[in-house]
Amino acid sequence: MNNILNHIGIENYIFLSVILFCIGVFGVLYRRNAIIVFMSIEIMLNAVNLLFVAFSTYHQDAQGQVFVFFSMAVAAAEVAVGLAILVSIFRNLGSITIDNLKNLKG
Amino acid sequence: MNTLIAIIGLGVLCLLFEIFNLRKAIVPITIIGLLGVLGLTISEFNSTESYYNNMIVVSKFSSTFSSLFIVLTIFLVALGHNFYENHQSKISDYIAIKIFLLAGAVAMVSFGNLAMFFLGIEVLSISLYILAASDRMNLKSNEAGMKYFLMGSFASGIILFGICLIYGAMGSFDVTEISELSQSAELPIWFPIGIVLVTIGMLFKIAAVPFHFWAPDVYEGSPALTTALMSTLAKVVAMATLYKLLSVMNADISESFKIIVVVISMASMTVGNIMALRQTNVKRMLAFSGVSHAGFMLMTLLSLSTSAGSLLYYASAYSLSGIAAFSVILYVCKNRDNEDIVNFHGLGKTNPLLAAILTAALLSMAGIPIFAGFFAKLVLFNQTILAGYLALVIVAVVNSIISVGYYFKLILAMYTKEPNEERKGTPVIIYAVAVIAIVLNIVLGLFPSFVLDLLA
Amino acid sequence: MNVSLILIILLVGAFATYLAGDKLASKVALFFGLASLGSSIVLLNHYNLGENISFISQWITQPNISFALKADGLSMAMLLLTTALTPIIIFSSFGNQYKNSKSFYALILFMSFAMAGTFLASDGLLYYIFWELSLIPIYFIALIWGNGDAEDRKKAVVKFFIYTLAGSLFMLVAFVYMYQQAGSLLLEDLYKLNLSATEQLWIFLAFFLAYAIKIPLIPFHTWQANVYQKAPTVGTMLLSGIMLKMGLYSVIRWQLPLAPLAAKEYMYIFIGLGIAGVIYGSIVALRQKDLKKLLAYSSLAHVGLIAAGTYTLTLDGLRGAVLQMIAHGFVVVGLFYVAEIIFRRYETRAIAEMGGIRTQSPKFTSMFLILVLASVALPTTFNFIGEFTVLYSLSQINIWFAILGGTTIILGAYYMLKMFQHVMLGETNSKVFADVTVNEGITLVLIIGVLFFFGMYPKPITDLITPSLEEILTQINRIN
Amino acid sequence: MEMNTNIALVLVLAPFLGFLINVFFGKSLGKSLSGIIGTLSVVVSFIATVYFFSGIAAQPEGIRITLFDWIQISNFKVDFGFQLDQLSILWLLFVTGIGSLIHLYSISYMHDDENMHKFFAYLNLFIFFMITLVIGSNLLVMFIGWEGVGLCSYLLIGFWHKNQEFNDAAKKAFIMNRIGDLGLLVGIFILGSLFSTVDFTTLKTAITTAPDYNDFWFSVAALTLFIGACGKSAQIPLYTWLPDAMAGPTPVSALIHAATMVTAGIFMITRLNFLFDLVPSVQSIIAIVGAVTALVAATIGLVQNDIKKVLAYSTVSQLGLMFLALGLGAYEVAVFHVITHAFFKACLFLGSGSVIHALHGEQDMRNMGGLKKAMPITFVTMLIASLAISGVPLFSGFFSKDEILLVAFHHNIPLWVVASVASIMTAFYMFRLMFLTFFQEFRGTSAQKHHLHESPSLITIPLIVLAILATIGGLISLPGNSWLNGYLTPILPKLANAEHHLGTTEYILMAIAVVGGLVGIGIAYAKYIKQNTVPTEDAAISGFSKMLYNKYYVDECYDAIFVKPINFLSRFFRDTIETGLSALVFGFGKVTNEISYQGKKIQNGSIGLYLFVFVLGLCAIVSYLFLAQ
Repeated sequence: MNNILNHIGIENYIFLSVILFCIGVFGVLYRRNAIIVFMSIEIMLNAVNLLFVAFSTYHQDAQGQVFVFFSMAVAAAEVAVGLAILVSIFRNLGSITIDNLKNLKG
Repeated sequence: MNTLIAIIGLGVLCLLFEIFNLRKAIVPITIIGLLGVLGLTISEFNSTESYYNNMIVVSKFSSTFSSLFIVLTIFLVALGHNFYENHQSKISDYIAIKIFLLAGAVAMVSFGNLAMFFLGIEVLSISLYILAASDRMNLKSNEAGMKYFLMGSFASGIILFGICLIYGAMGSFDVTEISELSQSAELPIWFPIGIVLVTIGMLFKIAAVPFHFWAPDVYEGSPALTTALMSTLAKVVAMATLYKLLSVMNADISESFKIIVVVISMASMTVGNIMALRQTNVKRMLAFSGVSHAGFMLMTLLSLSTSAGSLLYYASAYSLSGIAAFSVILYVCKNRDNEDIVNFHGLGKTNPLLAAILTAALLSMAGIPIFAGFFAKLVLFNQTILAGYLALVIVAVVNSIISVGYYFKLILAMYTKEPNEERKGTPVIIYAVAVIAIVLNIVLGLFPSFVLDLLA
Repeated sequence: MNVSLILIILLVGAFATYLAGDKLASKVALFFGLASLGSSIVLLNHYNLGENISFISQWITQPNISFALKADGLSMAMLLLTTALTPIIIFSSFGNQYKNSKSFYALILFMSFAMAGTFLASDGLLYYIFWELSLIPIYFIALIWGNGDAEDRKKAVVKFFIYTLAGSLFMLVAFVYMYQQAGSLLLEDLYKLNLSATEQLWIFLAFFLAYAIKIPLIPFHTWQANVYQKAPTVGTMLLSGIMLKMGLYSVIRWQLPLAPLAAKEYMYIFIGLGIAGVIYGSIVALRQKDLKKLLAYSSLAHVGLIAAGTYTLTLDGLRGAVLQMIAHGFVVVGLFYVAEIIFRRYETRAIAEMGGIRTQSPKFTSMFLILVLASVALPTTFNFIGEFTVLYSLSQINIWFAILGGTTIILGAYYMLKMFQHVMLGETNSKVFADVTVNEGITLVLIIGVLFFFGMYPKPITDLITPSLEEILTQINRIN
Repeated sequence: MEMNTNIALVLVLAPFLGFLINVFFGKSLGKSLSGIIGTLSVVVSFIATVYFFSGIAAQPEGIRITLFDWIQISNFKVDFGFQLDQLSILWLLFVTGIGSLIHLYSISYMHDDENMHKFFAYLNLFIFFMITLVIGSNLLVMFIGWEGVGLCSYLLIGFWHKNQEFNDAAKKAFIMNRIGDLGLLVGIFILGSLFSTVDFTTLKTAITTAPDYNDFWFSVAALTLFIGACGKSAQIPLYTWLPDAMAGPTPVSALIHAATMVTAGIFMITRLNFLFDLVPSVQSIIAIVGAVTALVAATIGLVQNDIKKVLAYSTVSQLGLMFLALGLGAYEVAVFHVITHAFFKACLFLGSGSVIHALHGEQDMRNMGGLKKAMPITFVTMLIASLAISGVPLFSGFFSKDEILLVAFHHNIPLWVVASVASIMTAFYMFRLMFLTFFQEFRGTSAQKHHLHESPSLITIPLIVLAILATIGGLISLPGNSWLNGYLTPILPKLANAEHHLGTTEYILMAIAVVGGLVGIGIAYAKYIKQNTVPTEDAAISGFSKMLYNKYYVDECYDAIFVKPINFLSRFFRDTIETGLSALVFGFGKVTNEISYQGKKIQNGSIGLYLFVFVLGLCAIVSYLFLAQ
């Protein structure tokens, strides 16, 4: 484990997860389908989780990995709520493209 | 700590009441319970101790702010009694969610560990998502919920990333350790980046420009009571948390960062006020005014070491007037599909007391003397000038002039227009909340030192 | 026994009036107004006996603000003006029926409370608070009980409120700034400050903005005429009789002593501004169609002269200014009351629709004429004393100031007599004009009595104010 | 001393009491009673005056009474006090004396007016202020009277207030007086700041002992004071109000606009002779202004057809002569002429009043004529007065006017010429008036002719008394041994006409003056008796006489130069500046509102945009913080 990290170097992990994170961000920005937006957000969160793990090994310290569990749980809860809202929107609107949500403005 | 446990216990209790279907009793019991919790918090006021290896650190700061949050929640719950009388079946859920939200809030101001901080935020946010969308059949509410959820979770992602970088730099989540380490020599660049990311996340929560766009839409769409909660409790919590975060993690924030704060604060005030001018929906208007108030509160970040007291004062002044204002709005806009300013026409005739209260609340927000809002602004200006940001104060002054413009639009509507139709009698509870809130506000205005000295 | 008593009486009076209900409101208000007058006379007596009737106690520790009411001759004079005019104003309104009168009269008393506080406060913040507070009641009085089209009224009143607030907020910033230099806002501590010339200039300007809008001096006067016209006469009386004087008083009490260098440096500009106001106001007044508007512009002219007097920084200037403030306070209240009396009978304020009243109402005519003459400062009226002293002080600065300011003697006579001629004289008016009722008569006679008494024997007031003005002058001339 | 104070108070307050009584109870008292009270109150002060007059010889330094402190100025204090010396007592004598006569006259003259009590109230008030003016012990107390008489003249000119033209005349009089008053005030300011006093006696010592006499400020003070005098005494350029003031009832014209108020300027300058003696430049200005006024007014008087207008212009011209005397430093001469003029001009006005009364308000001489049969007393008295004013020997006017001409001749020949021409014209137009009014056939309507009658005794008695005074008035200052000069010496240290004894030149000059006067009368006789011409209708008047008839269009010029521009300015300020300013203020609000309106468009409700801005902000901040460094 250690030596792997030594071989690869923590920076690369950071770059990787940053890239993943940005992919997520762009997904959120460019996709209009609510579900896909959710997934992009998930990608962001998971990128961070990955980084957490990497750091925790880097620091030889378990807290990071524990934190990952927290964040996964939280993310799950979030998505649950989000999907619930989405369902009710679908009931009312019949579509899940977020572009239809423009009644509140000005 | 005990506060937190007590609150969560109370929340669970609410859910239980549902099972034993004692819905009627929920609100009173909750209020009594919260009062108890308040007492508890105040009792351990001066004790500074930490629990569960620094997960929770109870300090003067945390306990004062927690008490403020509890007070606000009491008001909100009380208003709930009247607000939810049409859907009794879900009242326990609503109340319970509020209580849990309060738990999250308390966690946020008393965290000793970034994990706790993150959990707190999420508990708060998720409850807010639910409340925002709680009016299931109403498309506006759905949209509000959706918007808030998407952007909120996006912001949480940013915060999480920031935390992660901090952890990467410091190898610990414990704020005390982090701040100790942060004093040491060269830090990896990740650390400041992490701080900035977390800050930005929090700026989103307090709806500061340019991260404020969600606020007006969500405020407008959500049920009025939720809006009240967001604009008072949620905003104050987020602000307090941001303050604590920055002051705990690294006491002296860099000059360039202060510039950022100044710019954002100016932008928030100006954009908030100017956008509010042309709003016809009262909730939306208050949302923008909230943005500008966020800008004001951000001024406290410029003198972190000294301004805890004034932040507390400003927060209480602002949230109390907010509660008062919203209780009137709840009354006026009950069973109406919108909160358009038209509904307030002639309130001065049909219901002088409530009109007077709303007026007082607005005057307080505008910063007219003897109301707490005035002193809040005053101490803020004082500190900011001390910190050497005269220009910012000038902008703030100009903004408070602009703000009078839209606050008075509402007052004028109440006193100069003819009432459009008769309103039936009001529930005592709304009167009670409104009066107590505004009286507290005025008392704060008359004896500012009472609060100002708490955290001096 | 100290001055806080007055404030308490007025505040309690405000609440009592509100609770008394619409029936009794006016009576209760009058009672408390008289009570405050009585007690302020008693206090004056104590003061003249050399007792200390000031009141001070720590209010806020952080920032360090005290609840300080300092009563020197100047404050006492202004306090008396307030407490004397309040009952008169309340009494003058007895002829009218106001809906929801309990709040109306409560607001009046509350406003006098705030204004009295402004005259007494000797702590910067306390002063500022009273200053702002006085704005709220008049705002509502003008808004709710005002006359004319609701929309215009709203525009005028909101403009007035925001405008004045805008001015005073900069004063607040100046105070905050000074607080950080002095660590307190008590007047004596602020006097101890020695600020650089530039600092003083900025402070001076910040104050000036607040006062120039309140007084008002040209070109900051645009709110005035409209608000005077739209507000109910009682509100106009409060505004023109007392509230304008707040601005002028503040110039003497706060602006000049706190920024003497700037005051000395630029006094010519501000004297010039005041005198420009005199001429401008008089000329605009010539062609006004609305009686109240005309009076508004006339008082613009008068306060211009008073302000010019204050900025001379001479004892005569200050003394004349204070005397003229008091005199003008009474005269303008009287004149607006006259306008109200005519309005009660003819339901109009348009001068064109009046005329030929004299034959129908000898008593009213004589009183009106006396007020007109007083406002053009005919000797033996109080206004002459003030105007003479002010003009004299101006002549000490530069004879041309006296001459230009003196044009008020001519132009004032011109527009006032023109107005009087078109309102009162000419062929007997077709519409009946009942002569003054007892109430109206009493009110006017009281005012006229004051004007003549002090016009012949101003010594009491002069002796009252002179010492404190000398004190202020030493502050202005202090070297630091 | 206490005695004196009380009597002085009586002297001052009696007319004021009369005023109060007439104001408050006048209507209930009934016309006659209020008239009597009004008259008595003045008679009382006349008696009081006589008391002081008799006592003055005993104490030539005069009586000073200080009542209380009045105004407090930093470098001096003004107390409210009276000064009864030769000058003031002299003035009081004819003010109260003629005043009583005119009150008496008015009882009958105003009897048909429903506001008679008001009239007497105003007259009493006037007397009160006039007395204050005269006996004030310092400039400011004098100023009280000074403004007060102006007020009363305003009230009395506009007495018939239903006629807006009369009101305009009244307003004009007040405002023009006020222009003068401003001058007076400025003068007071300068004296006050130079000598730290405005009290006459202290001022006198201060000025006479002042180190340098050619102080620039002396001249300015004197000049501004003179402007004040111009306003009150109707000198160029402020004379135009006086002819219009004839709108008032005739007794008013007699009392205020001929005998008393208009002489206030002369009084003031005489009071301050010690100042004016020090500034020859100003003196010469006064002399010139006086002479020119005399001439201009006289020329205008030549062609007026309104009987009162003729008298008004003759008043202006006579006042001009007095100022000429003042300017030449011959104060006592001016005073002398003031007194004689008071007699005969009052007589003339009252006479004309009696005529107007008889013709029921007819004032145009073209509709008169041949009245001497109908109203002999009026005729005779007016004839005497006219002879007096024309300077026919042995009548009072002869002496006083002759003195003026004498002084003028001794100082400056051109001025003498101007004055002489003026007095010749005077003689002409006075007799033009007499002939047109009393000789030939009556030209009025038959109805008027029917009612022609001599006025009641209440009117004729004052006429007779005044006629007698007009005849013998000259005795008080006969050339050679002048009682008046002796009397005034305490006030006037150096008497101008003392230095020249009666020599041949003097007699020649007298002769010239007399001849001139007779010539004037002769021309009038030739024109209006021999050729029996009647002045043409207004339309027919042409050429130079048209210009004269329209008073050189001075009023029109003033209107064009001052009144119109001010009114234009007023309209301009009201409509342009005022609206502009308030538009500017509202502008701020409008602009912010507009921005807000545009801003609403950005908030278009699309989550994508919101998030995009979010990320943008994030990138901006991060890049500023980390990439910038």
